[in-house]
Amino acid sequence: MSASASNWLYGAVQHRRNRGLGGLYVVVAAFLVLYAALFPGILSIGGFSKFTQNWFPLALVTMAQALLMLNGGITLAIGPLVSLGAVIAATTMGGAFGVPGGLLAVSIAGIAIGAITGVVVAHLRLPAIIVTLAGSFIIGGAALILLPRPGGFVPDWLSNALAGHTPIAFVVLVVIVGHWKLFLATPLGLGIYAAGDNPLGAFRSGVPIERVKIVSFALSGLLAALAGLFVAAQTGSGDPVIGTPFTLNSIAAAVLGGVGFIGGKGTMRGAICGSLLLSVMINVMFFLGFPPVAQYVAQGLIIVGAVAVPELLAQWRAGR
Amino acid sequence: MSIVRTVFRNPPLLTFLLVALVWIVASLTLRGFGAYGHLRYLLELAAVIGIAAAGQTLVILMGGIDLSVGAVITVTAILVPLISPAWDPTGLAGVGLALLIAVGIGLLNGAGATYLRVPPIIMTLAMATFLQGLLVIVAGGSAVTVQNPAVILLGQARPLGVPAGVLLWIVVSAVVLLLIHRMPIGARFLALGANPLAARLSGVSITRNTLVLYALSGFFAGLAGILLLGMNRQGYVGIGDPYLLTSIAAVVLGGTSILGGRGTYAGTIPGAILLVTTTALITVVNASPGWRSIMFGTLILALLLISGREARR
Amino acid sequence: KGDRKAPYTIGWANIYSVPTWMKQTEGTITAEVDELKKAGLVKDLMVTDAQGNAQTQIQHIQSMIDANVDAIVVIAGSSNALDRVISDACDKGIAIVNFDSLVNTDKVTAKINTDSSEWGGTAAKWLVDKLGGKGKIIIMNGPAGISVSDDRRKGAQPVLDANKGIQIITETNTEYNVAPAQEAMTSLLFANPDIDGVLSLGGALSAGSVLAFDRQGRDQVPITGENARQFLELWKEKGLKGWATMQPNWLGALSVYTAVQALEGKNVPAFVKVPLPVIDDSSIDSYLASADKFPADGYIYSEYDKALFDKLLAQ
Amino acid sequence: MKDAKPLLEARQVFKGFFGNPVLKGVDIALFPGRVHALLGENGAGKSTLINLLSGALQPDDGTIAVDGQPVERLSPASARAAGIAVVQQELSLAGELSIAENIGLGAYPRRFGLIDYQALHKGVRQVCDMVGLTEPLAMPVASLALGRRQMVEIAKAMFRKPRVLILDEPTSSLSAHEAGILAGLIATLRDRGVGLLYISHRLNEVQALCSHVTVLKDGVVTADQSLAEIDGKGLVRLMVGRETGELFPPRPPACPGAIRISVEGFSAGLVRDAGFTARVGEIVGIGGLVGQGQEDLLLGLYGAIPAKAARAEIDGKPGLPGRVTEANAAGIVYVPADRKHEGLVLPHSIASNIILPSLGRLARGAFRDRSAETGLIADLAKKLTIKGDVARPVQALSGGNQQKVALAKWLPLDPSVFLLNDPTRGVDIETKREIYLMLRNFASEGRLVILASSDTPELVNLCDRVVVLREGRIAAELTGHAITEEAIVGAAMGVTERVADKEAVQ
Ligand SMILES: Nc1ncnc2c1ncn2[C@@H]1O[C@H](COP(=O)(O)OP(=O)(O)OP(=O)(O)O)[C@@H](O)[C@H]1O
Ligand SMILES: Nc1ncnc2c1ncn2[C@@H]1O[C@H](COP(=O)(O)OP(=O)(O)OP(=O)(O)O)[C@@H](O)[C@H]1O
Ligand SMILES: [Mg+2]
Ligand SMILES: [Mg+2]
Repeated sequence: MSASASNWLYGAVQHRRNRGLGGLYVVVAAFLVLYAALFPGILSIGGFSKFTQNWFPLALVTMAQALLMLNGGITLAIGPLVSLGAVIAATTMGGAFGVPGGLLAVSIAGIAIGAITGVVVAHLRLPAIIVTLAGSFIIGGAALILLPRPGGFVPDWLSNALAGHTPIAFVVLVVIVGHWKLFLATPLGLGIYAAGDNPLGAFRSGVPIERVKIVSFALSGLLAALAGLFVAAQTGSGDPVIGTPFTLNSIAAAVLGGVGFIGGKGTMRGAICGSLLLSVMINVMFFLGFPPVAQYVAQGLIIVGAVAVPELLAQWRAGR
Repeated sequence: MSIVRTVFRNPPLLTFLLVALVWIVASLTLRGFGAYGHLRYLLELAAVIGIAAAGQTLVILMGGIDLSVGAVITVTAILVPLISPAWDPTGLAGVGLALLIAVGIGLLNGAGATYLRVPPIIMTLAMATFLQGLLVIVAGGSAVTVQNPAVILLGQARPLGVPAGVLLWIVVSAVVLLLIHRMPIGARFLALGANPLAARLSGVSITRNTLVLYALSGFFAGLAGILLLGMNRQGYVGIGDPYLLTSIAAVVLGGTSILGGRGTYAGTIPGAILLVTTTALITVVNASPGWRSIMFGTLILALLLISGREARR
Repeated sequence: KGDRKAPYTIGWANIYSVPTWMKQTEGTITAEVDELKKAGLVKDLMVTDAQGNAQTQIQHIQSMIDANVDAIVVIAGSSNALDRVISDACDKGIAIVNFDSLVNTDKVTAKINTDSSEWGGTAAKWLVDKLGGKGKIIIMNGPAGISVSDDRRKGAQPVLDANKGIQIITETNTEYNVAPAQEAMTSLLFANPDIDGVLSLGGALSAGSVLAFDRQGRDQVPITGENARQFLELWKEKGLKGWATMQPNWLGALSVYTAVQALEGKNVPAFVKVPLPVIDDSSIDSYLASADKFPADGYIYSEYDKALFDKLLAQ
Repeated sequence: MKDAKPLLEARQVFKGFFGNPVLKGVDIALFPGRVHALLGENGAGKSTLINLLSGALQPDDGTIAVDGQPVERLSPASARAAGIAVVQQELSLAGELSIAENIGLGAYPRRFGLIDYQALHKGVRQVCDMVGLTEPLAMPVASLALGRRQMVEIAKAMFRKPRVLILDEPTSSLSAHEAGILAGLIATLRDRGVGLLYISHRLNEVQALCSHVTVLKDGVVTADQSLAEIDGKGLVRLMVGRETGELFPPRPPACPGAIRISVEGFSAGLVRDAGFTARVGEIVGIGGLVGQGQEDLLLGLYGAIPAKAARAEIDGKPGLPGRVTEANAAGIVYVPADRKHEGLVLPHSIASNIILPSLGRLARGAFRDRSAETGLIADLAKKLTIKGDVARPVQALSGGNQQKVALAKWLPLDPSVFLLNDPTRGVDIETKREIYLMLRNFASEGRLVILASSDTPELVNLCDRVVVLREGRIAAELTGHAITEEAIVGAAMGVTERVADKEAVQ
């Protein structure tokens, strides 16, 4: 990796990907600075840890969503999958195999559910949006059957490790993003972009587009289920409906970060920035003392503004 | 043989046959399902989804999506009682005013999508959040009971035994089908949905058509809101929420491509009926909530297998 | 505790401010805060709305900790999701008062609620008695996966088990809203010609149910419910055989009061059990008399004052 | 050569789409060290045949053999493994990926399972130098002009170090200069023993490069012989099935009419500070190397990209059209080069594509007049010899026929200015002749035709005047007899300019 990372071409390709994200970077940075000004505690280890922990699950599901959107798909089953991940974690970690068993169970469930969805979409040629809508009911039902009401058990040490006063969650996020970069440096990973952008062309170039689709659904499932595991650790137990809001938020964050619906358009870093914006926005509005009503209104304005302002600036610059 | 092939190449027809099949099987196996009153009730429920999905169909055909449908339904359902002027005994003024507001919201969506270049999904999602806040200010978050005679008539009247809502849906269907298939603007929507760049270079105005499109979507959502208000006699914050995902699902179940450029409202009509029917079927099954949810998802998937296959590339 | 000085800053971490019950509850909170401000005990109220997202609520409470508020009043979006952040707050010496939807952890200053299990049990008991211990009933539940609706349902179970003559035809879960409840009940009515009673466990479910019976031209049957204004009015209008209890909105005001008491160094009980007021044919008129003071889809809650609060806290 | 085994062959292959036979028992064999031409009219089935040869499609009947061995199910991946590379007619690039990543797609060098960017860089640099691609390798392909993308596609095929290289109309959007580079490349490969299959509608190229030819007509092979035995006329006869006339219509004596377009200090996109006038009755050519601003010039005049001018006058009225609808209203229409992405709504029917610009015009009240539309569509289809059912989706048409649809849709508007961007790209020789004749007639009817073209003979033989662009500026303006291939290429390469400089010094 280090050999290729230090490579000129790789660096240049990465650098080009930042183009068009400049506006978003500025907006996010502005919010972060504002947040730090309002609450300097964020700059301490503890404050930073807490802040990143609250952002972490959204970042993960946004990655899960963006992964599929880059491949020309989409999923409406993110929320239920997070719930299911949390429920599985909370019901298995007390079992014979403990935390490793729970981790394994959550990962396998995520990958398997994702892969099955991918097979249905790729081989039965059904539109992803409605397959995952149907899937969201099935997955949500399964979560309710496993744990009809909030409960279950997650060992304290795990909760303390992931959601305590250390920025482990942030480190984990960095590691996951690192893995994504590694994956994107494999032929299969880059195939996600190619197949999302021009499926026929990718197929003719020898990219196994069906396999790529199934793998991207499986990875997306894994990420969502892991987000569920984190939520279980953060809250110390499982809740069969806790993930619901993540579905729309993951789409919003990804689109905010410049990931398009057509496939092949956008970058993971943009999507992650989008999720960071959605997350930090909540804290900033709190510290500015916005009443709830203003929060709704401001949220709408900020989201539109984050996309529109860079666009208008670019137009204005081009027009000069 | 060739009839079978025609049916399978025609998603709307296929979806209609699917509805017929489900209705027949359910009527034969479930007590009370096939009663005239029950089927009529299903159609009445489907009318709200169908009317909301009329705008959604147009938007999706043009390659966009409208996530503010639910919020617009709520806005109209709450505003009609509040803004119906006392001097108007027919109630039509209030209805007109509410529809005007719904159209205005749609226009804002369209303006954001074209002038600000905000992707429609973000624009409409932000609009929904925005409206939610606005509603809390306007209505203080509480429900309002409707006195408006026009709205009540729409929600409750049954001329010749047919609910007025269903009649309204028939009118809406006719208008939308004409718009898509018999009017220039429908062809323009479809062209923009399939290839905006080529359409633009062919002299199709993106700006104008996007504005008209979202205004129409706002209008139909508003109409659905008024019907829903009439049926419930009460509007409250959140009343429109269930209609967001169902309006999209009805469109896709009807064989319209979520990527735009391909499909018709003729498929959305049975798609809406199919959704209500499925919900009704699942409600009467005695099972735990988890199992009921699983059954619902599986049923949708099974129906999709029959009606929603995308053409091979 | 006791190291914090008046006037206090209070955080109100709401899970979702849009439903009418929440609006009314917030009304009682702000009213109480205004009182306390006059008394010089409170200087500020910070309100957040997590828009139904438990994850956001965690974030809000974390922000309240960061902003070092003196007390947090909270309705939990999930019965256990907030456990950790709340105990963090407790460690910082912040007074936490949790009401309505409760958290599992006991690291709070006080929990305030009616007993959901008793709610379900009493309702079932009334219905069983009304039916003479025999008959076919339908159960209307709140949304699945939520503790409150699960607790109420669980509370009803022993009563139903004890009465073998009661047959549950079917049960259903919907949001606590009129429209979905009416829709579900209508479907159930078509499928079931004989229904002797409806065990409706809360919110606007009962009103939706009554409206469904009415629109289908079916005779009304005995039904349980809550103090929703619409239901109480329908009860009177249709001459129902009805029974209702309530989750009083003033739990919010009580929580603020309790938090300030705790900050002032007074002893408050760890769990304040608020007895369930019952509305029946004898008391319905008194409730309806004050109906105009409440929103059309709101809840007609009983009167409250400082004396009542002090009495409850003295348990 | 005779003893050599064919590298790749199709034996008696049949292929149809939805029951319409396209190939009816076709044989073709590619030998090492030979450039094999595949000719045929639009829709003859050439692209379909190469899709079979490269595993992108499966034959309905017949076999594909590699090195004499029949292959059961050839897939794109196994074809690649067998050393077969294709330059697709419809480009197979992913716009958001960089040039390098596109060139390597499907054949990345790997290290520890990861793409070895260092090796990729080296390999890609090598092929890019070969084809003359100078853009930064990290640049996304979407930001390249069509012709440059075509070069990327060629580099992509080269990158695989093929034993068999199939080129489907590789020069259709290339100017003479790039086509020359490609010709050199092909000769090198041939000498190295690579088997080549070359598809083109430019017969002069075919005659210069190829030694053997297979001609397809209506799905059957009408000739399979050495090119030495046949001349251009004969080839056309084999493809079309009858004698044809001259390709280019006679050029009428110059009689410039009123000024229709006149701009000074015109800038749009790449174009900087251009000034020119165009008159009624003229065909004005725009030439230059690929991507020197030809497209932006047309788009700017069409109001499709922001443009400004120190002075602009169209039909006597000052100002440029601000948007497409304005341009259309002023009688200006545009036919793009990239018909797939810009010209056509691919999934829609031929009929809806043709009718799109005239929807409003044909409407009666708020509704469409179906019978008028049907009549118009039938008229146009006949006029442009678009065969078959007009309810078919355009994407089912062959490339050349798609181009006809892209042109046909404007005719009902009775435009006064045609802005054409490579209108004969990928069009067969007969259709080309028809289009040339049509353009000439447009001009003589008092319209103005502005024609950007990568096909230099087209500029030389058809245009009354040629403007050559170089780096967005007008490098030369040639009229009448001064329009020669040498002059155009020279100006495009900046050679003449230097000559002029020298003269100035002297
Ligand atoms: N693909 C696109 N998606 C969204 N918006 C676009 C797109 N292309 C152009 N626009 C927006 O539409 C505006 C007008 O673009 P265009 O040149 O198409 O004009 P028009 O649609 O013909 O306008 P009018 O309706 O005023 O004639 C541009 O400013 C641009 O912001
Ligand atoms: N995917 C498809 N579906 C349906 N018909 C097709 C498809 N691909 C090709 N055809 C039809 O097959 C015939 C041959 O097409 P093909 O692209 O092979 O022609 P071609 O010889 O390459 O023409 P051109 O010179 O224009 O590129 C055409 O009539 C075309 O309409
Ligand atoms: Mg071809
Ligand atoms: Mg061609």
